Amino acid sequence: MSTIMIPLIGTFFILLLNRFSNFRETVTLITSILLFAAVYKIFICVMDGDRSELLIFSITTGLKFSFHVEPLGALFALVASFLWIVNSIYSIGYMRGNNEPRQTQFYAAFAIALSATMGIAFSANLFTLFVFYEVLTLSTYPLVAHRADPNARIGGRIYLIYLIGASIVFFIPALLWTLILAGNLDFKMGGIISDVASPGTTGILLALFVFGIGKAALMPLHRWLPSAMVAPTPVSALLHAVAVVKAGVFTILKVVIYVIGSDHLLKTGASEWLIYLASFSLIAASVIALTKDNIKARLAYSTVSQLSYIILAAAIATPLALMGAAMHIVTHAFGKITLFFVAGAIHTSAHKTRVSELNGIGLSMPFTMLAFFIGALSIIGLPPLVGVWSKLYIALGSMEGDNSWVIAVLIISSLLNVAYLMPIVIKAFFASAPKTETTNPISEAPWLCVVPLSLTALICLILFFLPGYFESYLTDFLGPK
Amino acid sequence: MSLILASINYWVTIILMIGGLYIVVAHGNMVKKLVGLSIFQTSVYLLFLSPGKILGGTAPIISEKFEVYSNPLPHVLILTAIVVGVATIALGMALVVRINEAYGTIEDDEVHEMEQD
Amino acid sequence: MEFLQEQLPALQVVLPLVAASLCALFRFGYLSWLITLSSSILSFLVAVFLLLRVLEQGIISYEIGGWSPPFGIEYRVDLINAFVLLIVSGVSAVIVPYTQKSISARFDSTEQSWFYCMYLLVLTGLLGVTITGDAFNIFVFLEISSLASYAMIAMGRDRRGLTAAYQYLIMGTIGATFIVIGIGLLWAMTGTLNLYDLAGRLPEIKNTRPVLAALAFLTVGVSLKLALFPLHLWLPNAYAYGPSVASAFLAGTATKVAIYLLLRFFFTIFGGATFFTETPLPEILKILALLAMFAASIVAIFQSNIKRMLAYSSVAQIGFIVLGISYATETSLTGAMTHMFNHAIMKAGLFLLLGAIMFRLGSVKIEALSGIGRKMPLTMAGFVILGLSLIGAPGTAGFISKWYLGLGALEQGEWWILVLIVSASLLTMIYIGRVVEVAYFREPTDEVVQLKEAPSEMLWPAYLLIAAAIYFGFDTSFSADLARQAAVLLVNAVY
Amino acid sequence: MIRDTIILRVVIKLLLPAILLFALYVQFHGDYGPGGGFQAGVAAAAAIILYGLVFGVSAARKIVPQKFLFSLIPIGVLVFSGTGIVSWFFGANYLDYSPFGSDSKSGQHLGILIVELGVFITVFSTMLAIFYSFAGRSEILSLDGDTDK
Amino acid sequence: MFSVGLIAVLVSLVLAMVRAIMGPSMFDRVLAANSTATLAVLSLSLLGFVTGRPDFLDIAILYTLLNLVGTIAVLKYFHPGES
Amino acid sequence: MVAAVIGVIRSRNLFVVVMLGGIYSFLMATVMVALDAVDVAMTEAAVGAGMSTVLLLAVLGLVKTREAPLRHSPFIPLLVCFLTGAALIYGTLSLPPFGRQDTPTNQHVAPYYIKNSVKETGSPNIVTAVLASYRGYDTLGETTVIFTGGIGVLILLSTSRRRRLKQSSDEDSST
Amino acid sequence: MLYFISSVVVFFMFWLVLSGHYTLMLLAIGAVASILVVGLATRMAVIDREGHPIYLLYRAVWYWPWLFWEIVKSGISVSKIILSPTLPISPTLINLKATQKSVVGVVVYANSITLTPGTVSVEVEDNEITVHAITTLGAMDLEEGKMDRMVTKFEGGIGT
Amino acid sequence: MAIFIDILSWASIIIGGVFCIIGMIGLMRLPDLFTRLHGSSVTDTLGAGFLIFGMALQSGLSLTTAKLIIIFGLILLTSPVATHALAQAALHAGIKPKLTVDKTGGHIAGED
Ligand code: NA
Ligand code: NA
Repeated sequence: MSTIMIPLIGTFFILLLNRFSNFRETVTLITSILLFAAVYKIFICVMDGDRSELLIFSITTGLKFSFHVEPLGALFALVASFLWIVNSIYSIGYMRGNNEPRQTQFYAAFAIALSATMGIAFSANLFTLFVFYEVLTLSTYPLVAHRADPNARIGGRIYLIYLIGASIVFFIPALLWTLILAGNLDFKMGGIISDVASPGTTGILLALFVFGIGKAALMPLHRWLPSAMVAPTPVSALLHAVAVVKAGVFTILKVVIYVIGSDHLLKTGASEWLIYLASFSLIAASVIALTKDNIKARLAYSTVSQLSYIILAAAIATPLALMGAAMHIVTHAFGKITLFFVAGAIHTSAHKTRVSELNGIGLSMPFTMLAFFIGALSIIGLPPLVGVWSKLYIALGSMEGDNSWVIAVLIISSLLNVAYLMPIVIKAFFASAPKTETTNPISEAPWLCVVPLSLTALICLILFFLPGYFESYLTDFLGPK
Repeated sequence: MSLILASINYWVTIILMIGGLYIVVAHGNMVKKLVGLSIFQTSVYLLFLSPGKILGGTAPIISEKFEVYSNPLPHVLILTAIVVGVATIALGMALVVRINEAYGTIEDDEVHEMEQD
Repeated sequence: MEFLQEQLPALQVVLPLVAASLCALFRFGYLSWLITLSSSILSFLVAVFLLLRVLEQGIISYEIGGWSPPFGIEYRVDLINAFVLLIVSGVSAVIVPYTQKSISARFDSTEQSWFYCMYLLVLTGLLGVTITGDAFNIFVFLEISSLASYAMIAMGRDRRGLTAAYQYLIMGTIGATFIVIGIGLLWAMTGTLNLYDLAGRLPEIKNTRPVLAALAFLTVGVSLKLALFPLHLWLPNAYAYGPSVASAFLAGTATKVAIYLLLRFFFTIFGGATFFTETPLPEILKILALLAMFAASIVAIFQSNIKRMLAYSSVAQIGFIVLGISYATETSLTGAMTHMFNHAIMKAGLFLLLGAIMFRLGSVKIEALSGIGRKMPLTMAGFVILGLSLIGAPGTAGFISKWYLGLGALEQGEWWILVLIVSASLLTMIYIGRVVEVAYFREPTDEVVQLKEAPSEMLWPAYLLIAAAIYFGFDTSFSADLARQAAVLLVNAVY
Repeated sequence: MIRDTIILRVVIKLLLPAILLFALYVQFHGDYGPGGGFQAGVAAAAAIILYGLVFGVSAARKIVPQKFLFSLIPIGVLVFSGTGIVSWFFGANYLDYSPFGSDSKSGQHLGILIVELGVFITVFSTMLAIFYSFAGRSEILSLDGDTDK
Repeated sequence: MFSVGLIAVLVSLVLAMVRAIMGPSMFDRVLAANSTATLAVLSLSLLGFVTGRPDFLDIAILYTLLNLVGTIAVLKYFHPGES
Repeated sequence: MVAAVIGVIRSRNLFVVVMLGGIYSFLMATVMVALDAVDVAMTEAAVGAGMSTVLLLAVLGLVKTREAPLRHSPFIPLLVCFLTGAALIYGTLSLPPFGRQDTPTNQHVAPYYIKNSVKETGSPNIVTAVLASYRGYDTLGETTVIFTGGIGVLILLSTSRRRRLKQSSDEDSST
Repeated sequence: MLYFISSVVVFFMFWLVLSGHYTLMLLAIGAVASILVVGLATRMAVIDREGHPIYLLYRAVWYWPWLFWEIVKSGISVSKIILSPTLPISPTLINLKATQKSVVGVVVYANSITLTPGTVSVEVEDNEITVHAITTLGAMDLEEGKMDRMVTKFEGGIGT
Repeated sequence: MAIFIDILSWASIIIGGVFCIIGMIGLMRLPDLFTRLHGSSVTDTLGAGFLIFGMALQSGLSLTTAKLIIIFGLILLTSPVATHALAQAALHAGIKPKLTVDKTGGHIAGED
């Protein structure tokens, strides 16, 4: 199980190197590749049933600092590490393009964030997860406030207060309560409080967890995500589309499966209220996204709504729904990162940030906009793209749990997705470019940006054809009970 | 005579304490506060000494002429308390002198105002 | 060697006392520093050996002057005061190497030796109060440490240090006199001054009026020394305008000994569960603690002088500890004592770092610090880590103690207290955040631009504390577990 | 305020040695009557202070120089704590005077005497040092001429 | 027998105290303080005789000396301006 | 004695306060003799009347001797005093009766001292015996207190004048 | 040197009178103390002809009783004045010539004046003393110089 | 013989007490500072004298008597000095005594 340690050590190694060398980009790349390889090895072991655990040390009876490997964690780590490679390439291009200040601090924080993500993926109990969860928040804070101008500071401040605040005010009490109820905080299939907690307590506990994990950006607590858009695009891309928010929903999934136990939820129906809230958050976020003219803001709200899909599936808690949720983590990751890369590319080459300015940009930036089109389709969930499967499974899952009205919600939201994504595509390709642009034509983004976004778009396409592969991987551990 | 002495003692202790404390809390002059502080401390001495006194007993110095002696323990404690009190007051006085040189006044309120700017 | 083992309790206090006298005798700056350094380290070692002996043999009783208690004065060391001795002497041993640089820069040779003399006398006083088993002896040694700290604060660079010292003297003396009144009433009712002889005699006269009044006077007196919320007015100025070394040392030790006194009186002498919990005192303390946690934190947020901010933060953290005491259960007491331990480390470290900034920049106003994150990276990095520990972020010592305090509250089913604890930590995050934001996310002013990093001899002691703050976040065998054993002793009023 | 009248000078010269002797009497008769280190220390200091008041602080400083006085303050405490350390050498607990003499009673008696001497030294030197600081300061200020006297 | 003398002295003490508190000028108070001191010494001695421990005269001696020190200190440091 | 305290409260001329302080501490010494506390009386007379009067006067030589009139309302101080006083009255009311030998105060530790002090320490004055030997450590602490106070005063007052002048310029102005 | 020895003797006597217990150790301490004190006093230039007027002692035997008698007489007269309802006082200020040769003599004279109730020596300069008397009559008596002669005689004329 | 001494000491103590009170009454009744000086000297000399004499009689030829004599000697030495210093200080502070007759013609010793 030393493989678990490699990524963490690797990350810290980057931290040191970054400080001194000026070829830090290449170092970041090498480390990300190394990390991906290590995680891939774990992924393979997990495939053939390896569930070993590694205890670092225990503070007192209830608190242990330990890791273990399970399919969901491995999957999440795999996606995160893969996208880190892609993002590293992209950020080299972006950073060079916009000559952002203090890049060493940027990459160092990035590396720590990734090691924290690994920590979250592989933590064996709520306490270890909580530690890395906090480290992730703290390491991403300098990234958000990277530009050090006033609104970057305000954005950073809101980011910190929401996340740390939510985790302190709700997460810690939830931890404490669980510890008292269950005597320990370890993840165990089928939950550790299933026999101890009454429906009422389970409901409140779930609420504490859901609101405690600010990173899942559930509706009332979502404000930090759009305001964090002040950060440079590679930051918003990787962290907000992949690592940070995914860590949030990943944690919720872990809590639902390993702490409270999906069967227990079904039996007690304690997550009924969450279904309604998630659905509302789903639709409301999409509507707001519609109104947003700034590309990154629109994508941000789109993320909020997509995350609610996963929370919704978790709330439904039927095996199929949970499988859908896990799959949606992957599909949304690839889809949304492509869109963010495109937004970044547009910003680098065309210095445009608003949707209304995008008329005819497709002509001058064909590849970028094509990738945008593919990504958008995957988010919406149309057939040739992988997004469709995850939404399908969530729909099947909802039927399984006899709240089939959820399907209607899914359809409405998909329509809304179309409403706020497709106009951009149409405007880019079919509207004529405004006069001023003919004088200084917009060139395509640097290849360093275009290649990664095309790659991620391509993956959305490829994964579409491997649903069976997904299914077999997840079923053996989720498996219909 | 003894009964009066008994109640007087405790009442005097209480009056002295309230008087001393009042001076410290109410008055602004730093020197006055220190004097009040020493009076407040003196009230404690009576609190310790009165229970120690035995009517008909004499001072705790052994001599053939007497057998009944008052309790020597409070005397030891109060001797220490007096000395500690003076050390504190002396230090307080030194502080007052330095404050007077630094601020030109030893009135609480005036010093407070000067500290605001 | 065996003889020396027996004499450890006396050695603990005599060592710094003799050292202080030598400093005042020779009045040569560097020599005094050497004397202070060696005696601090030695007294720390003595504390360690004492702790080991207590763990081995249980409670040690030492008769001073060879007279058996209650006729002579007795030193009695059990797990509780061994633990506090460790904190006090540990923090002092760490701070001494730090002092050389800043003190020699400001004072001439005689004044330096007098400063070290005062430093050692505060140490002597605090150790004396912690280790003694005699009520009046507590008062005497409390006055030694108080007088020495008044003098030390008055040596601050800023003239406001004088008024701060004066206010501290007035309130401190009133506090001490209240304590004496308390002791007097107890003596008048029992005739003895030995704490444990007293504890044996109290149950029969438990709810007579003088005993209750004594409890009240003692509590108010110690709260004054402790700067518990309504009686904390002297602390902010004292820590802000005194020399940074003094603030670091006092913040790390003085309030802790006052807390020890509360614990000792409430649990060991007044019988904890049998008496203390029956009086309305726990409720009052809980309210005061919560007030302290919130009011002080809020005020801290609006401070422009960071040292004052940390001073208010101390008042708030003391609120946390007293909250733990007010529950009087094993877990909450463990939380209180662990927080005492952790807070000593954190706050001493923070003040040392501020001292380094003061040494370089000459000011600790929050605006003056903009952009300092890059110019003094190690100092500010240390500040962030300790700030996190103060908030109670996981992976630091602060988390452990807040965890136990929270657990303690929850065990009593008072989950709303948990929410208060948690939101108070949130307030802590805000004022720490303010500093971090100014330090890292603002353009450096021209003074800050040509700043150099703090000198190494000021940094490594601070980093020793920072390492401790992190280490005790993970391995709590010395902090929380010891505290737990001590808490067991307290709850069952074992002596 | 007082002009240096001859009456004061003559009488003080007469009284000073008497006060000092009385102070020493009080010091060594602590065992048999009221008195001891503290009272004697204050009395002796009062004598020198009287001399200082009448003949001026600088004159008093010639009698008991400031530097010497500052060293005296810790010496008293060292005498006292030293006695305790001596008990260690005799293998007894701290401040146990019993082994000092042939039998424990004479040992205690001697111990008490030495300890009281330590107290006398510190009390005397501290009280005098405090007087020097306060009185000395008013003279420095008056030399500066910035006080209204 | 001595108690009679003691009472007489105490009466005079009270009278002296009145002057001490009322005394218009500063000097009246110093005078009253001096008289109080002498009377005090006498009362101490008488008290010693009343309680049968006449060997406590040391306190009286000490007090006489200190009173002189005090009086001279007052006169030395007194600012005429603000009497 | 109570009259003296009231005089101190009322009068604004600090000299008067000092004079009354002297008389007050002497009367306290007399009361102490009445309570058989002979050593204490001597100390109070020596320290209270002698030293603090001289020190106070030395200070008045340096400081303005008029007290400024009272500014803020005396309500809070009265409240504080009232509460403390009430607590003290509550506490002292049922203390053991005055002057009786059979109270625990005088039965528990004191008899041992009275019986054995001459035998064990050879000093007829029990107070000196207890002070120097039985509770010798308290006296060591007390001597250390004087030592601390003394050095504290020296730190403040006898430091070189350079420091004194620098002290007056406010820290913030000299960044 | 003579003064040194005589003072030591006088102070040792003083010690004996004070100390009630004559054990060997205390006597030894007494002797040491006296020498110490006198040593310090000489350092203070206090022990000299003026500071230690031992030579006056044998003449004091007859001067002091006379002075007591004077004090009693004038004390009674002042008491009468104080007790009488009309308070017959006639405060007078006069200057007197002091015929004493040595400073100690003048001091004895001034003190004797102050000691006797009814008259107070208010100011002393070399040989001139300003006296405040409660009654003009008292001032007149003083002016006769009876006391001045007595003191000069007491002084024994060997003054330096 | 013993009775005679008792009566004598009784008498002198009473006389002493009376003189003390007279002195203090003087302190109260006399109009200005300088006249009050005389009142206080009555107490200091006669009052103290007789009281101490009475006490000395009671303790006979013993150490206590010696101490009593020392105390009386001290009083006789310190009281006039203090009174004189006080009078002189008052004079210099500008407090004019109320005089019916002033033979000094405004010239105080030492001022030319
Ligand atoms: Na006359
Ligand atoms: Na006269």
